Amino acid sequence: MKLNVKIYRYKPGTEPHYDTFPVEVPETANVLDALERAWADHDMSIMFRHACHHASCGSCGLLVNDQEKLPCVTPVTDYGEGATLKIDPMRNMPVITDLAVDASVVYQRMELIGMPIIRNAETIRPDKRTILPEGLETFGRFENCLECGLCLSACPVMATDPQFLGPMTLAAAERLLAEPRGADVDRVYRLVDDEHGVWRCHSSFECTEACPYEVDPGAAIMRLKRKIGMRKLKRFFGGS
Amino acid sequence: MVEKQLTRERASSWSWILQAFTGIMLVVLLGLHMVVQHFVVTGGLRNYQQVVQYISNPFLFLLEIAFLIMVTWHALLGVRAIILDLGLNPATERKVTAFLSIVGVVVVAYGIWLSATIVAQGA
Amino acid sequence: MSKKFHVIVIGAGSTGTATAHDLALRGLDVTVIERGEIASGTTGRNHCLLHSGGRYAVKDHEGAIECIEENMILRKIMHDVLELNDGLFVAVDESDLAFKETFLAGCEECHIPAREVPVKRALEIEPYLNPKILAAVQVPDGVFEPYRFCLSFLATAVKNGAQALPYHEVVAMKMSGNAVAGVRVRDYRTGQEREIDADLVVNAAGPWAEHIAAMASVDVPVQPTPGVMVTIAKRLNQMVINRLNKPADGDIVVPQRQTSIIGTTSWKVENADAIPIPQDHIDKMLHMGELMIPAVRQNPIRGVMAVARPLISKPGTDERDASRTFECFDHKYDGVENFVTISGGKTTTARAMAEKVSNIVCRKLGVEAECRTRDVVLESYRNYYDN
Amino acid sequence: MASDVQPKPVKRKPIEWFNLKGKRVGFWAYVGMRLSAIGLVLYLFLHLAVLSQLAVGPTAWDNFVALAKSPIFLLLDVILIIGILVHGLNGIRLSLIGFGIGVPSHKLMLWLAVILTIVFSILSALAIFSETH
Repeated sequence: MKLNVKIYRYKPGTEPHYDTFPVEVPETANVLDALERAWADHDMSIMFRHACHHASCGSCGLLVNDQEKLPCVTPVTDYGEGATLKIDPMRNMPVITDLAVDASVVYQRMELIGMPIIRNAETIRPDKRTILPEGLETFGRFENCLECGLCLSACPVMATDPQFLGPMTLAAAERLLAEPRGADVDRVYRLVDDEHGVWRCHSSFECTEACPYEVDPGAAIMRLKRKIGMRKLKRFFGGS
Repeated sequence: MVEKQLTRERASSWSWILQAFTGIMLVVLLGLHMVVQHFVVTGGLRNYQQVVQYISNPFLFLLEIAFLIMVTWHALLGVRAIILDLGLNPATERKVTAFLSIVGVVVVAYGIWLSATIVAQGA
Repeated sequence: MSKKFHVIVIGAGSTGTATAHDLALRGLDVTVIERGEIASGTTGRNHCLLHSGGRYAVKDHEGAIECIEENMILRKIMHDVLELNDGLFVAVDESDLAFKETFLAGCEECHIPAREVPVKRALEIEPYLNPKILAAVQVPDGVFEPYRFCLSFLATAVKNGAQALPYHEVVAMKMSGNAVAGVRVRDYRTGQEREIDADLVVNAAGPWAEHIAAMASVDVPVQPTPGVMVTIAKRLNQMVINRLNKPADGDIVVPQRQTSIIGTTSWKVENADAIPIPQDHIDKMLHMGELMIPAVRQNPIRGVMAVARPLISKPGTDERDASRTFECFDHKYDGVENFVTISGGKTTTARAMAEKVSNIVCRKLGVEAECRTRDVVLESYRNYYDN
Repeated sequence: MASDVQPKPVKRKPIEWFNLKGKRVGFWAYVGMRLSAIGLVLYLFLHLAVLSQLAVGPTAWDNFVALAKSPIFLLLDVILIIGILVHGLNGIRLSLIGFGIGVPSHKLMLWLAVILTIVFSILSALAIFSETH
């Protein structure tokens, strides 16, 4: 399958521009494979972040035709034979060079909430029971959130307010409140119940559209609003 | 950054709840505002005399004042939300809140004064 | 120590980052150079399997013992990037079943805690397993997240004073007579080149180690040997499911997050950059995976990846027989001083590889410092950026 | 990372929320909400200012009412009603999902709001323009 990739190029101190490269990839390829072909066949100075190529590390997030995508799991067939893919770095993060962004805000905000990456794995048995092998107390698995930052890139509030905690952060808080794993729940409530926390969200659901891994930050924020709202109202009307 | 987030003065989260509450109230009050203005006085508020007659009704007077308070609150809270979206520093944010609060009080006072003046002229 | 030695580590995969951590802990001044993102080479596109050693328990005792030791150490020092659900070796056919006793004996010899699980029980634990399996053996396999695995090591190294230079490629060795005196790097952020001096250079470039070594006119027998992995868009197993037999193509299904990853194949390439993925390898993975977990056919493919492992090539061996353990090359035996290559191995044994190469580095520099990486708990991967 | 080369900082223009590049339907609802909000706030202040004519006296007010019956003013009335419908209906939707009600069908509710806005806009336009004759 033949494609053109139109890649955003930027070196500090110079004007950004686009370079377009023709590439040929198999039908089974993802956008990241196309990008890697452009890098290997045309210009090895193209810098882009990538590691796992199977939606686990969350490092490769970028914009394809202005929409937030995780290119390692975005099939080239989504765009069709002969298409030109315009590739830009994520929004709302400083650009180091080309497509590589400084994503430090992602880990800093996740660390602020303190959600551990390991959670209890849901059962995969049809009867919803969990049967464990000898020696194990629980099945664990990595959280759905890849910490890719695509939701921070897509969020229109992040585009104007750097203090906004962001969809990913709020979704992590919601997960932590649902499964605290020993965390200080009051601290998490204090963090997110803030003008620049959950209440800054204007419900555009761009985060949900951008999320590559079923985190659905938009819905998580709504659950969080409800949780906090109910807690506030309860306290206001004399509950505890 | 982490510390800054944690130690920041707690801003009220009531704004969203109030925005939703006043919003829902407005749906009701705006409906009444429109309906009563068109139907309580036959043919709607067409001339000065009809307006005076309308606002001189104590129930409608209170209704209009309640509507004014709700709409002012909702509007200014909305303006505040748009401004806070710009990610200002906390000191500026407090100034914005103070300024908009004053605007709100002035608007409501003006509304009450205006209504009272009209009622007085009609009497 | 009168002088603080500066060591450059080329490559920020699992070996490079673990080596940087080890050397930084021993008080050396370390700079890690990586041409792209951390773990953007072999380690990143890893199978994510934290080996129990079971896979090598019959044919490669040395490798198996290394695995189980490192597995236990990583459980202690790396808290946040491991899914520890153990693994099962399952017998699908009669030949697998015949292998069982050999396997159990091998595990015992290598001190790998292995216990047979009744088939009925195994099917209760793993409902998607092929109901026709004939036997199942539980071993302490695990799953890691390769990118964060490297970031944990690097975060700790940076906390101990190391410097990380991603987006920098080594383009030449700086030589002083027959000794390496540093490297010439291209900073891809600016396109400019500069020299960085060092007392010693560690080549941890994985399948690209041969290319780096050639810059100092030495030869390293690394054979880039890619493998294809197919990720299924549903988590079909909680434990790692292995085929109870000799290592072969498609003998493992590793669960991770909400997916299951089938691996892997093995073939040789010349160039390790951007490896084309052969369709027949994808088909083979699905076919072999299906024998253990039939549901792999009923679920969509989330992604397909391939990357070259850096196997140490010995002339005349098949790629499955090439050593999976690692080797250190002190290039003074090739006539070049202050230059060491570490290659081969597995991510699971990255710490052991780092220990061995760091021992050589310290001996060469005359630094007396014990390896402490067995006990020092690593920083959270999230702290990589907080420096 | 070596700090001699600084990354390109994020430029946060105040109007960045209006960047429509690559945005999807939920974003349009947000932009619609905000634009109608700004319009309605302006209208509110205008309306209050105009009402001051009532304090001036009967003639001033009746003159204004005559002006308000011109077709251009009636068109502005229709635009006002569209703004109120957009803001009100979407506002109800946002309140519901904000309290966790109907979150999975937020898009469905949006389309419902759009349809109701169109229907009521047409009805009110017909009512307003027929009333004058």
